[in-house]
Amino acid sequence: MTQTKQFGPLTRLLMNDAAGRKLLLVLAVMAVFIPLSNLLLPEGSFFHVSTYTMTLLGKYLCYALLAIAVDLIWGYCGILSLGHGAFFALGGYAMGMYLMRQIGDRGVYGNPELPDFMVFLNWTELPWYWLGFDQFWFAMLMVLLAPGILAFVFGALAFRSRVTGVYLSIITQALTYALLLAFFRNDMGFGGNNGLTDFKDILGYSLQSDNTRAVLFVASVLALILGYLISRFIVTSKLGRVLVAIRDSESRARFLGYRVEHYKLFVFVVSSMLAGVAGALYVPQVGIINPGEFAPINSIEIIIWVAVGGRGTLFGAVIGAMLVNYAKTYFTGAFAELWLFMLGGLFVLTTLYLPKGVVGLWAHLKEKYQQKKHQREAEDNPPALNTETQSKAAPEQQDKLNFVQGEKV
Amino acid sequence: MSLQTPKHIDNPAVLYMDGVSVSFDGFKALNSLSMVIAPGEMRAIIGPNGAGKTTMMDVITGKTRPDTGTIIFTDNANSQHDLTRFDEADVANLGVGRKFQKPSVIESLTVFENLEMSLKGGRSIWQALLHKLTAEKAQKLDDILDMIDLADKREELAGNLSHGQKQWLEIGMLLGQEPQLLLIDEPAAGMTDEETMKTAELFKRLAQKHSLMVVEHDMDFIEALDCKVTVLHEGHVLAEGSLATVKANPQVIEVYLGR
Amino acid sequence: MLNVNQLDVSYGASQALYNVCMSAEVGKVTCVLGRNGVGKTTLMKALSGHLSAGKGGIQWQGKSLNGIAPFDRARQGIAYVPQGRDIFAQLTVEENLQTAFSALPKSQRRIDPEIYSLFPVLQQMLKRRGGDLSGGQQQQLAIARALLLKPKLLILDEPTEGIQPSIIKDIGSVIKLLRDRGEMAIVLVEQYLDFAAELADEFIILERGRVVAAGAGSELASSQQAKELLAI
Amino acid sequence: ADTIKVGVLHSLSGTMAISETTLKDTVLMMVEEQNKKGGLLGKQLEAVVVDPASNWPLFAEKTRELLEKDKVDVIFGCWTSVSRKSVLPVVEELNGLLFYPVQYEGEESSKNVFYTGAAPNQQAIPAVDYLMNDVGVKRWVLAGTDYVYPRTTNKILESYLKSKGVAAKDIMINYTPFGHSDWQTIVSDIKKFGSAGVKTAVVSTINGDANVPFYKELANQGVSAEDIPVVAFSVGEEELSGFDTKPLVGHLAAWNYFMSADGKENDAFIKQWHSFTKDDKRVTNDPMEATYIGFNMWTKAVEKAGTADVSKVQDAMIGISVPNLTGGMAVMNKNHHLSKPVLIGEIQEDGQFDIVWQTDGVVPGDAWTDFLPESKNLISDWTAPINCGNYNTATKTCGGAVAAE
Amino acid sequence: MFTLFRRVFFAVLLLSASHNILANNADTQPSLAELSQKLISANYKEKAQLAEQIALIEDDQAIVILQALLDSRLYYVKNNEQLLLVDSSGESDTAQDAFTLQAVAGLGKRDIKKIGVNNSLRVALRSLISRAQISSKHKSQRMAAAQNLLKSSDDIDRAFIDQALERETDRDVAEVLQLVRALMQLKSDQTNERINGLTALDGALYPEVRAGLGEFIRNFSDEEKLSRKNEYQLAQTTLTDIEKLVSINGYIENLYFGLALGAVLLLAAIGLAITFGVMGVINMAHGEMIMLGAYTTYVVQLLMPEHIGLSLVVAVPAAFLVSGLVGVLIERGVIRHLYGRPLETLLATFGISLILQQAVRSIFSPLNREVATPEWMAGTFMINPALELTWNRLYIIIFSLMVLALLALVLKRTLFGLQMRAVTMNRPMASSMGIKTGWVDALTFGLGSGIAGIAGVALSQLTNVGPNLGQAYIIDSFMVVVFGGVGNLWGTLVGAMTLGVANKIFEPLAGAVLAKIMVLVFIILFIQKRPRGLFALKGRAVDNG
Ligand SMILES: Nc1ncnc2c1ncn2[C@@H]1O[C@H](COP(=O)(O)OP(=O)(O)OP(=O)(O)O)[C@@H](O)[C@H]1O
Ligand SMILES: Nc1ncnc2c1ncn2[C@@H]1O[C@H](COP(=O)(O)OP(=O)(O)OP(=O)(O)O)[C@@H](O)[C@H]1O
Ligand SMILES: NC(N)=O
Ligand SMILES: [Mg+2]
Ligand SMILES: [Mg+2]
Repeated sequence: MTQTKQFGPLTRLLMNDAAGRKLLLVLAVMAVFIPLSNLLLPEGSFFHVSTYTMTLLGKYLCYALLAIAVDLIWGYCGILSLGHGAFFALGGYAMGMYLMRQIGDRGVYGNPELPDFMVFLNWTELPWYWLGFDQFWFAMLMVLLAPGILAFVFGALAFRSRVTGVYLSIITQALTYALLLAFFRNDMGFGGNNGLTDFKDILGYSLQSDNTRAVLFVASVLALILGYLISRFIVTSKLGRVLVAIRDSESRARFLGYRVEHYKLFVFVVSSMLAGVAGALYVPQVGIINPGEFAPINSIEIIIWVAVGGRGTLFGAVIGAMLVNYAKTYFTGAFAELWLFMLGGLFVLTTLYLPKGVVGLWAHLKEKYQQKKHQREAEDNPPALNTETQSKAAPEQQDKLNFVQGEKV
Repeated sequence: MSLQTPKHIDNPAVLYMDGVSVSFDGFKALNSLSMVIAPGEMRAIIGPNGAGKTTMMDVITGKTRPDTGTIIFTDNANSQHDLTRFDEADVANLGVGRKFQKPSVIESLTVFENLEMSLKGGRSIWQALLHKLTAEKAQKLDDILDMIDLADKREELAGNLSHGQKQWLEIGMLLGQEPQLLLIDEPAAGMTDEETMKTAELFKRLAQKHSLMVVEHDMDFIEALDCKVTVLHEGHVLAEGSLATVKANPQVIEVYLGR
Repeated sequence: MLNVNQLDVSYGASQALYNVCMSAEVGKVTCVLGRNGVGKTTLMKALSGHLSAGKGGIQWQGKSLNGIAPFDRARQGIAYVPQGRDIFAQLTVEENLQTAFSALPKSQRRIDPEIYSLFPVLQQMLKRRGGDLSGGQQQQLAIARALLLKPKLLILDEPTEGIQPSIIKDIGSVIKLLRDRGEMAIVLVEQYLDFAAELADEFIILERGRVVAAGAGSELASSQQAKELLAI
Repeated sequence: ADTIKVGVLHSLSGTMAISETTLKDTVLMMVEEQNKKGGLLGKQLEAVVVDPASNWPLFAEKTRELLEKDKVDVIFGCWTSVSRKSVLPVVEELNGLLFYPVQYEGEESSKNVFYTGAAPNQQAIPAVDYLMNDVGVKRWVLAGTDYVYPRTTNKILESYLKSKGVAAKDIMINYTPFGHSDWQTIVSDIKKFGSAGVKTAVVSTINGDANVPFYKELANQGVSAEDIPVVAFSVGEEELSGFDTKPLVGHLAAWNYFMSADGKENDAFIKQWHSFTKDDKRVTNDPMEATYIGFNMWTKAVEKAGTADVSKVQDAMIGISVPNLTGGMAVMNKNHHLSKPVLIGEIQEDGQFDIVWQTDGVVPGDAWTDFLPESKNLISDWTAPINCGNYNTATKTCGGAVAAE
Repeated sequence: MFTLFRRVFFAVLLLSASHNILANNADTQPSLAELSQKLISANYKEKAQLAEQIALIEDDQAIVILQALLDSRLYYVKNNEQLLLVDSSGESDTAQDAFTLQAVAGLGKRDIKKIGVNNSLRVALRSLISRAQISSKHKSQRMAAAQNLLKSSDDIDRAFIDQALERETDRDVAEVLQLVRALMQLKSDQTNERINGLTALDGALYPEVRAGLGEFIRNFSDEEKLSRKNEYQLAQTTLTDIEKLVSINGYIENLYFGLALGAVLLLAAIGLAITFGVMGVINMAHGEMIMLGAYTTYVVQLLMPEHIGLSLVVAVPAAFLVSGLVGVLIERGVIRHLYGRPLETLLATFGISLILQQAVRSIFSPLNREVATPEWMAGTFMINPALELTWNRLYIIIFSLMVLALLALVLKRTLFGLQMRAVTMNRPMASSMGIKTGWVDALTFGLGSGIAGIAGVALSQLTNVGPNLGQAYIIDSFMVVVFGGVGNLWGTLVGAMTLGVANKIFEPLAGAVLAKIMVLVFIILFIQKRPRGLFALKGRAVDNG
């Protein structure tokens, strides 16, 4: 966050973002190499990437985009949303509804108009909110609008009423929880607990073909890159600094004349849309969307990814999402019965030893090294590492969401 | 945004306060307070601890809603606004800037970014998103940095400043904001005598273009400001006039200055 | 007797104090002066235990304070009035005062009414929450709270900040009184030269984290060097 | 490969671990035993255990992992219907083989799945018949967790009850969220509904964690089986082992297996289970039997086909029969569902069920229920010439995409 | 007298059993032993008939055998069909001969078999036994018997009731018997009998009365409604009066349910009101602390299986210690490194929560554990026949309030409470006031965790004791604390009760699922009105922290 202001809005994006440049490079390489190797190289080849791996990576990429969305509001603006899974799920449902409509008369009951679960519930016509979802463009629009509008209405209410801190967190959680229960209900018309599944094809291409999967993978990479750039654009602008100001001291920002609620609403809506896009790309790759995605615990996990990666660095959010989910995939396969110990341990150790998350590791090591050097110069009296010193030394890592006492002026 | 029912004041004051009262759980922090600040005026406010000075600023800036009373602000375009209806951001955008008693800067932004954020204009989302620092603005920031003696801390996080440095930074932010009316709560606290004088000089220069309301307990500083002084006590005005007159007022001596 | 020997203190990688030496005797007021950002508060935090000494040592009554936590220092009679007051915002005034009981034996756990004669406003506001007080009232509370610890070393970081003139005078007399009782060493950070000059028995002046001048209090008022060092 | 790989896809953590962990152990026990017998086709069996963690999309991911990465020959797994629905497209795409051991709502038949749990006609309908005919129940409470299995089952039951002349006012339907724990109002309502002087029973499709608080509340409010019996489809010995059954004696459950059933096979199975778990208090239950049957059928089919190749085994499966643990033989039908006996048991103080009623012979599982208009005409038949999971006998067409490719 | 009475009664009863396949020649009454022996091979229908015959036998042992049959304690030896009484544990070494009551040794578990009963048989047995008990010495048995008669007023002889009433000395029991008689009177063909019956039923809240009245009214044909207008109207007003009373009782009951639910929420949340509300730790492991308390209850019961009644009393301090100690360990090991970084406590405690869940799964198995309900907590107490409140909920309401009061006392009235609050408000300054911050932090977290453990004891009485227990309560707990206003114990109390009652108000209107959704929406909207919870702290103290 230094010396960026001399540059125009576009050039500044990747200046001072060595990590981000590397990340984008890796993503770009992945976007080219992985699909090609999957499609062209023979299965035995060392460089062959299996469809399993590609699909898995695609899923991680969606999670990474979701993590960016959360980091944008949490890391930069201090809005701890414990309900962001809701926006992800809504995007997913919008996509899922499109995919359902694509099934046409190939459902088990062979009804050309109605998805199977509706036939089964004796519904005779498509409910109004399903209209239009047979059109791809409309569904894509809804991928953005459904989460966006919900975020707008919810955010406008909450931010105008100055609901902050943990109060906001908890009502976002209440929101996703309420949606979870609502979507469970068969009467809602979204397939109840089973959700939407058994998709056949997208834009006429079979979802089971490797080509389609490769395209979806590339789309996920592109979405992540785009999401990263958009977020980067926001946080490196002056708006980004206003967000940090709001995170640090909301009322100070107000006294400077910034309409805090507008700023919050803006990032909240942008973030919800990013989450929606992530959800939309996720659904065709995993093949199912169901109310489980609304579960509060899922939203908490997103926060965990960001925290593990390093809150307040977009790049860290990506790393965190990838790392935690890879760990989960690996542990649940390799240590099916003990993996919770490992994942739990990973989280605890991260907080203890990597206060700024995985991406903070480097900076941390550097600082440690300098302290060591310093100490060696100081010869004796090693300083007792006390927490006060640590937190004083790096106020930016102190959380300004001071839960008990409200925010500071 | 002008006032609905213009209660016209002949000699437009920048700030017109009449009968403002605030109470907290029955305790009257402001008690029918009235005061008028003229354009370009500098006004010093003194008064015992707990007299209601800070509360008064809270009321003007929209942080606290008064129980009764009117507060009318006349902007440069000569339109009048009833401040009791606006929130903090609105009041700030109308042209009222404030420095807090307890230094408050944005700790995880650098000194430079703090100042940049305070610069006048560009408060809307789109402006913030597409904001570009012009050479002119950059120059202005550099000037301010020099003035507040923090040029060498330009890239330092504001949270890492000492108490006094934060005070200075906050004054700098006020300068960047260029408000029409400045409310300054205890600027000299924690400054050396020299710095105190320097601050007084600075304010006097500002007073030509802006209106200022300065709260202090440091009598030397008040003296250096050389302006009309209002003494608050128990939420209303106890005395008003030149420093010499109020200093001679036995009540002021009794409750404030001591013998 | 407090002795500070070649003390270095850093914030992470940046060093704020270099090789600071000073001492404070019981029955005397030692003033620490210097412009903004020279390291006065840093030094006080090191004395009270909130920052750890990088190099060098602090000794109190012959024993090293290195590695001793603030609460143990408080129990050894070191009381601290920080810059910025740090009162407990949501405790009532009375409860704020009662926190001092933690460092006292059971028999001494009561609020000495003397405190109220010094700061009458506190008695009026016993049930009000500390955070609701005005700035100056909070400062008075912070001083009162420290005095209740019955300290042998009193560390005051700009105690007059934000306090009305009449009470500053009172505080001045209290400090004198405490000094004259001869039971207490007092370290006072002050920017207000007149006030410091009136009270100081000894003084040091800091400049960019180093001690650049020291001497007896009586010299302070007239010292040209002091004036220069405190100028801009 | 030098081993035959058996994938085990049951949640070992999360909300479903409570039920599914046992099934994982059952499969491991079966594998171990098979290996003791010399394996299969001369090869050892190798179990590959993964944890889908009660997370439905993760089920799909893990299935893909098992099939693509671990290249397993068969998968035993899933409990909830939604997990099965999540897995289904993957096993179909990659032509895997899934054995699903839990009672479910029906309305499905996949070429790649063998359903060894009960279809509604093998559990719900017989239970209602029993209550109607033998107990004289005239008023019904259908209480369930709000999701697809209970909704579907209740829909079928409602239609069935009405066809038997039960008036709408004598049916009370009630849904609760997953993990519902405050049952005061509902139990009190049931009590009121049942105090109209007409014999009333509760048909419970309440699932999982909600059951313990439900039964505790029944006990506390003194709803005894003599007044208002509750017949459950998701409460077995394992669930009962989690609470004090003394106040619940006489409430019912309908299953295809009870641990208390007499018989040599059952005794042997229980013994084997006790020695495998090194705990002679461990209970057995119906989904375990379904796993047992499925596993035995699979080994038999592999032997018959002479290979573990999925397509060959699929064909060989149909018509295979293995002993039930309750006596008699289970047969795999053309619709990939079993023919099994239906049993009704009453809860005893010791947490076991006393079998109070059972069907004369076996009941063939019906994939598509006859009691709903949409599926009345559908059948499933995975043999030539039909070779279809949802064949419409009226239009003589194979609907949908489950059609043989 | 007693036996004579019984004979009369059962003789009447026997007449109604029209054909009896097992009946011996009416003159030669089979002996108790003979009849009992037949139970072994009889099916359920036959067992019912046998039981009726056994009940006729003038031998106190007959009732003992019927009772044993009802309680599933009647066994037989597989190879010689000797009838045994076994105690409720079902262990073969407690076997006695059913007739001689001599202990029978040397039997293994597999040697004996229980004589099964099913529900209908149980109904029959209970009614046989309870009818015999209408003349029992104990009031409670007579009361139960009378209530049982109410259920089956159709097949009882009028003379039997009259006699019983005559002999009854207790008013309550007599009242019930009168209702039985009144219900019979409704069936009479004499108008004034029926009118008497109707008058006697006035205000009676037993559901059987409503059912009887309902049926009585339904049986009026259209012309009877005119011809017996008075009677018809009397019946109707009697029924509406009763129904009014019942519905009032329904509201009271619902309120009680709401408070009871609130008490559960309160218990679950109080610990969090400390660790989160006071300390600011976003404690995702709070649920697991509750879980540990519940498992402690389980272990305590394992250790003292003979004293289930006492076990809960022991479990409360035990759970406090176990959860509290784990809390202290967590605080010392992890949390203390995170002060000033509240959001990271979320990450760390989430990790801890996963670890604890898995630990419990590994140690105790993933299955739910059985925690028994002590006698004194089971059942209901009847305020009136339309309003029966469950004991366990009442205890939990009282218990939760006690815990809260105790905690409030500690917080507000002790130096430790003051230190707790001071430390969380400003840790460095608290230290400078001589407060051992580390010590206070550890104890505070331990206190919050310990209280969560206590909640676990209570919850073990209501719900699953399994690895997921904590997950089921964590979200609700946070909602309660936040809804009430963070850092305010009163808020937690009122918040919990409000949410509990709100839930129970919505539930009858919309069903459990929608009710829950409505409560969540209510929370969201409420927070808009009061952005800092129900009991928000106000003023500068909050803003300026
Ligand atoms: N929220 C509140 N609740 C209760 N009392 C309050 C509250 N806010 C302010 N007060 C009281 O109102 C009075 C006025 O406070 P204010 O801060 O305005 O004084 P001040 O004149 O700025 O004093 P100082 O010179 O010490 O800064 C004080 O007595 C204070 O205790
Ligand atoms: N938390 C911190 N991290 C890094 N640097 C700091 C921190 N706090 C203070 N500093 C730096 O240390 C130096 C000394 O600060 P200190 O607060 O001791 O000054 P001071 O003499 O008390 O000044 P003042 O009179 O303004 O209170 C300053 O240059 C300041 O920028
Ligand atoms: N299939 C079930 N029980 O969900
Ligand atoms: Mg003030
Ligand atoms: Mg300082």
